[in-house]
Amino acid sequence: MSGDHHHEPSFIRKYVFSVDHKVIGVQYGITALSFLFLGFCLMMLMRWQLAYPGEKMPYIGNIFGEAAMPGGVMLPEFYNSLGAMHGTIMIFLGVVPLLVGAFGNYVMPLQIGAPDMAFPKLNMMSYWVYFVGGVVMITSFFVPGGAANSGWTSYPPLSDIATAGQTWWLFGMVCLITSSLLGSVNFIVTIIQLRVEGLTMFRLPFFVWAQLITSFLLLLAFPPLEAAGVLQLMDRLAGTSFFLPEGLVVSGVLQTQISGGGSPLLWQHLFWFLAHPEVYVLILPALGIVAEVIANNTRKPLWGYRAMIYSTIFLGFMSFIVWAHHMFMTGMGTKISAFFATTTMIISIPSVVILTALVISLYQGAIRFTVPMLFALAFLPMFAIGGLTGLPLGLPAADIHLHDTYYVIGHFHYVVAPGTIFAIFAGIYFWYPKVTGRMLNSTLGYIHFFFSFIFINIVFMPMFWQGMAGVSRRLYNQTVYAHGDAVQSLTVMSSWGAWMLGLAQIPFIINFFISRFAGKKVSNNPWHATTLEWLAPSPPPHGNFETVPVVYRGPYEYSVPGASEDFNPQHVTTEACSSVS
Amino acid sequence: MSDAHADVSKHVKAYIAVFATLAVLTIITVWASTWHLSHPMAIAVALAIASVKATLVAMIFMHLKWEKAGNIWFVIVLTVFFFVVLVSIPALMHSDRPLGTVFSSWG
Amino acid sequence: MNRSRIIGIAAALLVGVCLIAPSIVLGQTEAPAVSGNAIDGDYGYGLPPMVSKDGQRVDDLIIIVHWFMSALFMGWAIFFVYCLMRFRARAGHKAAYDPIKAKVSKYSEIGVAAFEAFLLIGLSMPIWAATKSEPPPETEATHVRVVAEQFQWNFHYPGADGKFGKTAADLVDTVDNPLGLDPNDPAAEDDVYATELHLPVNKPVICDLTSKDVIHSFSLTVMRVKQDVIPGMRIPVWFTPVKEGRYEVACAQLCGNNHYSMRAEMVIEDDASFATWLEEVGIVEEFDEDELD
Amino acid sequence: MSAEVLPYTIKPHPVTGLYNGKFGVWLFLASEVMLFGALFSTYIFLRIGAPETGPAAWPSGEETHLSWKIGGLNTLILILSSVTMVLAWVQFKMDNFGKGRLYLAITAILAIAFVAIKFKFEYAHKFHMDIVPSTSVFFAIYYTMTGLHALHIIGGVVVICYFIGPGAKLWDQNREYYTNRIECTGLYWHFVDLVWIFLFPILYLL
Repeated sequence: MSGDHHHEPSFIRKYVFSVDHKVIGVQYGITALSFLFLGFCLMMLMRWQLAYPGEKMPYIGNIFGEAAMPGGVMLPEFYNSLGAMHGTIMIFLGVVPLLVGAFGNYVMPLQIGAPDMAFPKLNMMSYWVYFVGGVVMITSFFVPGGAANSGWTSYPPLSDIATAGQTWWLFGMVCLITSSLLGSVNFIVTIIQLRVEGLTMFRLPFFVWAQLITSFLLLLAFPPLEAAGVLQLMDRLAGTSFFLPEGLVVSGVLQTQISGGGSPLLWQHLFWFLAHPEVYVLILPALGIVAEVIANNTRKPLWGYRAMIYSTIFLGFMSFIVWAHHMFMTGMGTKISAFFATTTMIISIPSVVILTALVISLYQGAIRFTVPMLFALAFLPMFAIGGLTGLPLGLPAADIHLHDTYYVIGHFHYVVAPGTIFAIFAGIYFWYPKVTGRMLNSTLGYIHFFFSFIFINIVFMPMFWQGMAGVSRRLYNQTVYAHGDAVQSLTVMSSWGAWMLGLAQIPFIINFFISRFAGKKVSNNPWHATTLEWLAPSPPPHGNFETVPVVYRGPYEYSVPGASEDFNPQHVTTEACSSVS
Repeated sequence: MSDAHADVSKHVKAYIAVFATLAVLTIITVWASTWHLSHPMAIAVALAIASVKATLVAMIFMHLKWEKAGNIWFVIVLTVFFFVVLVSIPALMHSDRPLGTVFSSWG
Repeated sequence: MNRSRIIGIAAALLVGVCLIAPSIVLGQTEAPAVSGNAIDGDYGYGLPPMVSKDGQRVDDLIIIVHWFMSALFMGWAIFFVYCLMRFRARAGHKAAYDPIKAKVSKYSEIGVAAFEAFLLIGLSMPIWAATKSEPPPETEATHVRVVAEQFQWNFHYPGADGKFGKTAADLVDTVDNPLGLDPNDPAAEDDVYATELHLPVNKPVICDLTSKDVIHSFSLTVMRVKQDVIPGMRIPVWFTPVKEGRYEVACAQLCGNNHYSMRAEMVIEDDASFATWLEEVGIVEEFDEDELD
Repeated sequence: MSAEVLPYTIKPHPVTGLYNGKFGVWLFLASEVMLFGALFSTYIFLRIGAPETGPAAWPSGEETHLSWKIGGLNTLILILSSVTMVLAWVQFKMDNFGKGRLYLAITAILAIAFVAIKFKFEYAHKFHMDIVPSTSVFFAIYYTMTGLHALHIIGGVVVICYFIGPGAKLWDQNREYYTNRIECTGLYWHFVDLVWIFLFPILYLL
């Protein structure tokens, strides 16, 4: 390896099995965006069945085969597969790989002035293990019985007795978890060890902090799910009873082949021990992106930078001790529920602090309404709605009515869809010029933004009313219930919103590919930003920086009085900032 | 890698001593299982001995005794805390159920 | 319903009432309800009808929380929009470097924390304690065992002797003995099996929930009762119906392919009708058994 | 990316006092603690939930069909292998490549002995008696925990053999780098030993 920089590596080493964090970041980005699109398509299919239950799907109804959609009408098992795989793909194959694998991988080493990640080969391995996990998940659609259909939460005993797709799901998850673990080790070591001279922890961009905390969450929360996955595999393949009690009678047949003695709740503990921190894995890097974009486009330092960091650390820590608020309905006494409801209320405070800091950062700024800024700004109220609607769900008594209804769906989608995914779009528009050397077209960007913003609210806002009316989630056909039938019109509205939202992504897709070749060429620092990634050329070469930078100041020194420009980059000495006029 | 050669060879004695201690503790823990202690007591004794052994391995073999890097200590403390949460809270929840809950579907 | 209006308006303020409009236009082609019997109550966009003695406390909590959320969001949004208009980039406008000394944010955060503490300790915890650790006296309550299976609710009444017969997993027979009742147990003789949940009005009810196969969730939306049914556990829930009528029992936890169809009906009726029904169902049950033997 | 370009691959960072690999291994071990932590949690959860009597009751003593003699022997073997592992590192540190490699080889042999005993005298024996993971929850957790642990041992053996064989070339190129890698391998190895120290009493003795 040591002689590599003397000659050009082969195409395969350079673009396929590359160890360069930027190539891996782009690989992650492309793969994860594809999965995001796939997950979205699955949801659009589901929305047909929800809006028009039992009706033949027009145009494309016949391509899914007799096993899934006989006569173009969706079967409940296919609907459940779509639901489970939508969740899995969106979270584990789409959003997390985008936030951490793509943005984290590409931007974080640049922001800390590092030539690469600390363990480049591990980084490559992490991507390929993720890729294998993705392939396994996709393949599972084609096994007999279809893909996993027990929900993305895969609660046993249902998942223990489910069709073969569940086993594939578990193998896929083990791959994805392993990939995340490798990545998180790499991220933490890189952030701690490879910062350039002068870049102290409190001069790090907030995005890097968010990545650091996120990596700790992945590192410590994912292994229990890996263990749980192994246990469920044992249940399915070796006939053990980790999650199965004695005396199960499935379809009238006593299950004598199992020993019993297990507990279905064990899975839920291990699952949610991961899956609550996972929520913060989905949101913290998004907050990081939003903070970067807001600071850059208000031309003003972030308000309460340190408070935001402390809040993030606190969030990360607390996220490990709130998991059982997903389990209030599993038969929980007063003491434990009081404990978890209290920690849940406590964890809402740092979120409020971060959101408040971001909004106050707007005050007395000079706000440029660029496309990334619009997405970042839209993120704020969407995240606020998502966060606030978590409040009644965190109160055990209110949760009695709202648990497992559409209210929950609305709540977490507001956090991750118009929340995190808007942040992802902000990040794409913001860093695209760094990655490609060309700008994304802003007219198409504005169209993309405004239609996405309107339609995404039409998709998710009705869900709060549906949930309030008591409609359960994961229903193949809600009209069988009087309270579901009464709000069916909202479902229709939501479905149309989803399909329109799909159309609204067309400008983005066009923009994404065309601008790669036809976009306006840019210099190193098109946004007049301060952090180190904008010092490197666009796109940065192998090794990132021509000379190793030295950092002189904090990350968001905009509009400093007496400076010649309205931004003082981290790597420019104070004298140089004020001398040029 | 601050420790010089002399330091390292001094450690060797410690390693041998730790090995002897671990071997003895293994024998004790087996012996203790024949004492016919009450169940909680037997668990406490066995886990206490195991913890001592684990601490010895971590401190001496894994060089934590000589470890000055704060980051490693931070990671260890954090992990141990979450480990305790992970093993204790699910077990605690077992005892706090709605009044009248029975752990059997049939009967 | 006035209450559902309040909720509707409160939540609508979150992004604007205008989003309702498309739903009215697009929602005209809705499918008819599948259920055979007419379900009582006025169902709409807000909270569904509420017919239990203590359910109002849950509703009150939900309403208070939503007013709180709306107030918080409105205050926050007004500031947000003000910033966007007032501090937009334009010629002659420059961003200020120095941070503002905003004490307001600190006080509002403390206020939020305090109100959340009130919601939790003052409102939520007492309700939760009542629903989990303060059962009605056994002697006054109607006792029912609820046995969930894919994809059906089974209801088991103790009969005249007030005692449930023994059940065992190996005795289950989908046709003859869906509950797995022990024929040798004298307490089982007068037990009643039904697939419709009938309950007397204005009397507390205790339902013991068990599952034969997977996790289900026993959801009585109109009673504001929900409890997961976990195999290997028998978990009680209790409530007091206060209004006669025909309502629905739903499964609220994904339990397999036909999860959506795991629906039963619940009839709240006066004592006399309940007693008559119990007798009729009991006779039918015995008759069936004789015939099959 | 070649190793020389990245800072602190070999030399410790002046502030943190760590080279990248060592910090990375510690983080990896942290995730391993949580992995086995989940299994320990499972063990406790299932054991607490087990009924006092009946077929599902937790087995004790003879009922476990586990021999403390074999378990104890394996414990000693594993502890010994930990000592030889750390001694190997000492020898590399003192520039004695030959001796260090010998200790590594002993470690690998001990580890293989551990796995061989595990498979030959425990798993095979039990399979012969028709005791399989599905027999009871106890055996389910027994096979899962020891199986996962055995996989870790096998992984360790592979790494150690690599450093005895093809990986040893690194010694000629950069002694410090090689010694660092042995240190990291050692950390992992001691951790595997540490897990066994807990597995032995909870499965064989309690």
